[in-house]
Amino acid sequence: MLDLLRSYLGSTLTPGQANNQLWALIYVLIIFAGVSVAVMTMNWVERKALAHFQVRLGPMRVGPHGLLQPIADAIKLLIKEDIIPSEADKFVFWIAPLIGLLASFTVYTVVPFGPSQAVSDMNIGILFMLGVSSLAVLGVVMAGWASNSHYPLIGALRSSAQMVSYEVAMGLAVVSAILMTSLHGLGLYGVSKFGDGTGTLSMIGIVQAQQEQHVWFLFKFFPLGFMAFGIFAIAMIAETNRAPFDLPEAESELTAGYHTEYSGLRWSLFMLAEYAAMIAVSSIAVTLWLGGWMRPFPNWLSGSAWDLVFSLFAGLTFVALAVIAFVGVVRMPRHSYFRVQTIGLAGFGLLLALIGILLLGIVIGAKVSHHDILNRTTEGMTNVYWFLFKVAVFMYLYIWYRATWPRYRFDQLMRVGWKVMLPVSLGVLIVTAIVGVILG
Amino acid sequence: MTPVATPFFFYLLSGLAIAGGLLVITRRNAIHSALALIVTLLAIAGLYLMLYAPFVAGVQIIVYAGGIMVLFLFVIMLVSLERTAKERQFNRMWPVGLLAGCSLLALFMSVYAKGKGLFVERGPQLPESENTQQIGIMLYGEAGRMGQYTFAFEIASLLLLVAILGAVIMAKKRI
Amino acid sequence: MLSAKCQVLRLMVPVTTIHYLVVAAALFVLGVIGVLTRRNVVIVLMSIELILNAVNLNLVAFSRMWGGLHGQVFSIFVVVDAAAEAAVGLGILIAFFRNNETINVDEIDLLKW
Amino acid sequence: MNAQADPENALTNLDLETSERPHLDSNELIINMGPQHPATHGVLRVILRLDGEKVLGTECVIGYLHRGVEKIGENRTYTMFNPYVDRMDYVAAVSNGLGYCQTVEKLLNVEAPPRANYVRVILTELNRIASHQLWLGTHALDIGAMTPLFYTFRDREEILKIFEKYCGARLTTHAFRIGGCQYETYRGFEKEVKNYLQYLAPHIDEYEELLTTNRIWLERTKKVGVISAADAIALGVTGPVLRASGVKWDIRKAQPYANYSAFDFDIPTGENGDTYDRYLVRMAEMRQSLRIIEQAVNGIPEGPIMAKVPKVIKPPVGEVYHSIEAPKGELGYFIVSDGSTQPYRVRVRPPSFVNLQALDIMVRGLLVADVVAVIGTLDIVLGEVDR
Repeated sequence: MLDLLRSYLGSTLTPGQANNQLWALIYVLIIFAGVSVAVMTMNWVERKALAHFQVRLGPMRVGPHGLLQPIADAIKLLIKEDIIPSEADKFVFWIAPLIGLLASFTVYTVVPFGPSQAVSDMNIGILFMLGVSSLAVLGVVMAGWASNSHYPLIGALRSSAQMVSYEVAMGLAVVSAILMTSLHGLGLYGVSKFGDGTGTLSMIGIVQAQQEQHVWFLFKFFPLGFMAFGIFAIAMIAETNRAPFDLPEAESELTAGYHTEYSGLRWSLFMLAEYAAMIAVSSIAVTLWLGGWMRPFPNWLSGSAWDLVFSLFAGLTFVALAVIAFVGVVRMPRHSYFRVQTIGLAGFGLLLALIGILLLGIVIGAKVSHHDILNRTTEGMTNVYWFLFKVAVFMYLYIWYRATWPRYRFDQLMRVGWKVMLPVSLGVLIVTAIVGVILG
Repeated sequence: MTPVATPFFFYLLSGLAIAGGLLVITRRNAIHSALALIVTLLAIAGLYLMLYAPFVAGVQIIVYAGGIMVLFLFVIMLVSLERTAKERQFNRMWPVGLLAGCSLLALFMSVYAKGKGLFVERGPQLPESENTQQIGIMLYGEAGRMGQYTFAFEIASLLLLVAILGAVIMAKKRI
Repeated sequence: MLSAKCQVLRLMVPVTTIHYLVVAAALFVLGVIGVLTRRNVVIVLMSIELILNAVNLNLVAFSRMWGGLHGQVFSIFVVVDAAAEAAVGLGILIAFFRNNETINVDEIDLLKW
Repeated sequence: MNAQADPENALTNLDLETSERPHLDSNELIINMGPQHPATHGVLRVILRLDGEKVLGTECVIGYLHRGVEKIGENRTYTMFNPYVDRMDYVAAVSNGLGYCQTVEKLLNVEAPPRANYVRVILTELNRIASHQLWLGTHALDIGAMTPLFYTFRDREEILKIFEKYCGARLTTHAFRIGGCQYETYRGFEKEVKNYLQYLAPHIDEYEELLTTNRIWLERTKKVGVISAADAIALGVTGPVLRASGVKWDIRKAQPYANYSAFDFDIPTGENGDTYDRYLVRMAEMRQSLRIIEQAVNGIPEGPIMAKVPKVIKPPVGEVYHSIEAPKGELGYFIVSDGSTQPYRVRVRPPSFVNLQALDIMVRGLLVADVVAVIGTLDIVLGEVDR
């Protein structure tokens, strides 16, 4: 077992590159479980955060502070009657949510959580991600069509038009980031690690390019990086059908859009796919512009001391969450009704604290003993933590947008997509190329 | 990375592709045909990956499965086909068509059978990791030189422009 | 266990270029039959996509065989062409359907309405 | 709008003139919005004829909430009918009661005492604020902004608490009686109302902060559902919808009732008659209501709260029409008395019903999403439309 661990931890390659099928399988399982848990957490966080934006409490009954609410929801959805309309196209109706789910989960095979913490590093990583995530629209379209009802059909038409339109601007923004990987500060047609002035499409390669150039692409060629990132950040909300671009499921207009006729488990698959896609596109944005797994301020606060400080963050986050939980325990009403909840919350806090202490222990242990495995674990943990931290910021932004903005109208959405985003992203791409060639 | 279980995946993917193709031309409902075509396209993308052509596979997924097929589905939904689905699906010339197809297949097979020795693996295999870069260089050129296909690439972009204009004009409300 | 399975699979015939060519030929023939026999224009267009894909598969297989990239580059051009063809074809189809309420090839037998 | 249209044949009445080839266009679609739909504010059914997403015509089918309030009025005594009117516009029940009581008072030739009038004004204006808050929340929700709904409901709750303390009911208050108010104000009433004024003013700013300059809100509401002043007058549209088109018509100023002439307030008007102007007008009206309440609660006189009214109300033979400015527009009551204890005929002129007529001309040529916005901006209450 230890050998197995060592065989993995000793490797600086991803399981896919190292052709290590067992580890690849374990990775796939970890990611699948992790994404599912993340979606559940996101569900809870969204409900609570949205509630607090809106001067209410959100779920409070199921578990302390509604912590078990996602599980209760999941159980409810699982045991709910699964209704298939009699006039629906049964097979397509049945397979549509699976396609959406498949598309949004397949993307995770190339998400680089760290330099070697990815299932595989594909040569065409970003292309693969964009392509596969664009398949999600098929699930939506099929669901809308198969329901054989007006509202889902309109929802499906809207979403296919919307996703195809925003994919264009999104793709161009991505291209300008890829272009930056090749513009290396080596002057005209300089030779870089990636060959003769050519960049890379590999997700890990993109982050490594940022590492080598000592700049997050967000800040490169200011403000071009910002603009490309902004376009991507807007387009990715439209791609995932979230507010303020949630027209395909606009409840006040189309009742529930493409999944109006869905219920129970199938409906929950759509939700799972939507949230998984949100996390996936956020991780694309993080990889392309926010330096992927790199910790903040690698230039400004450099040195091994700062490295240590930033690697402590992972444990400290859990400890902070544990402290919040314990504050919640203290503030629980002293009444026998709340005893179980108080104990549950305390247990949860304890769990968080234990994880936090474990993580801190690994970091400190590595610092003290300089053991190889501990060192590599610390490194991997820190990388994954910062990656997830950045993704979590995006997730919070999604909630924030939803609480703040009204919904766009369809023609306005299209106008923004084609008349604003597309020209701007084209312009950014061209200017990036020119600036890159001039400045190198 | 060395591929695993190549024959297995080859037969799986090609089986999927051919089954999808069969469904495309036999389904009564155009949506089902389109879905079968998507299966075929994705299977072919897999075959490209097995042929060490990852960039083409990516293009296949993005452009075909994500773009063209969505367009197809969109159009099929716009022209509601309930009536068409109830009608006769094959035209009166179907035996001729079938015959032509079968003879074409026979022709191919005989050519392959005769020329078996021609199709062997040869030539240096480019590393997969540089596939995209090499294609990029061929399309755009490198170090100030025009690539081999730069001119053709520009023409292709012109073709797309014309196609966009044509499609927009065609789809306009009243021509 | 896993490796044993791999061994079994490796015992099968190695996949060579001709395997791909046979698949491509099958798809091509299916496409041709579809174009020749179906009445629904949308399905005819989809059959054309099948044909183009068969061609692409051939190109990529040959590119692999010769070790060059020209086939792959050419297949990208074919994809571009397919996109243009689909856009224009479907545009015509929409315009036609709007005027005539039919998308059967048999009934599209006049040049002007 | 054919109010009495047979729902089965409703589609045949749909106006087809807007399309050149009514039966050939492949994109045309007929959609049934409602009666069970999250954005129709109750059980309104709108049949939409769409070209893609563009609205070619609409037809409202109403009557799903018809309870025959007017007919009930003929079978109840004047006093007994009073609670029924609360059930028409249930979000502005106090205004409904005020209109009815004043109409009967006019018929009886009775004047409510000044103190009663002040209390009436305070409660009615509070109710106007509550109604506008509910409108704002649901309207914003229809356009996709979730958060204002919770803000407005938080603040509306305080108004409902005042109502509950005053008369024991929160929604259908039955606050007024013919001849005045039944209840004297509770202890601390003035203080609570004043506190509420202090509390609400910054909160209205908060609503505005969320929406007034929000880009998406502007895009969704500007130039949407435009109705010209001439059209509005021709259709009999009243209330904020009329004022947003630039017509300065407010019954509180034009035909002052219940002591309104004593208060100093402005009539906010818009210019373009679009959804955004209606939004601004209603927001301004909330502020004006605060002004009125402040003046009323500061100047509330001592004295009786109920005029001398006979126990059994038997008005003289005759007919009377009286209208007040309800939150949604002109709320009029027409009562014919045959000298008995029961009205011979009661007819209500409900603002929602009349305003709903404007829906069709407001949404033609817009998109489905705008229909939702326009239904929201008309601020209809189906209880009042169907009665």
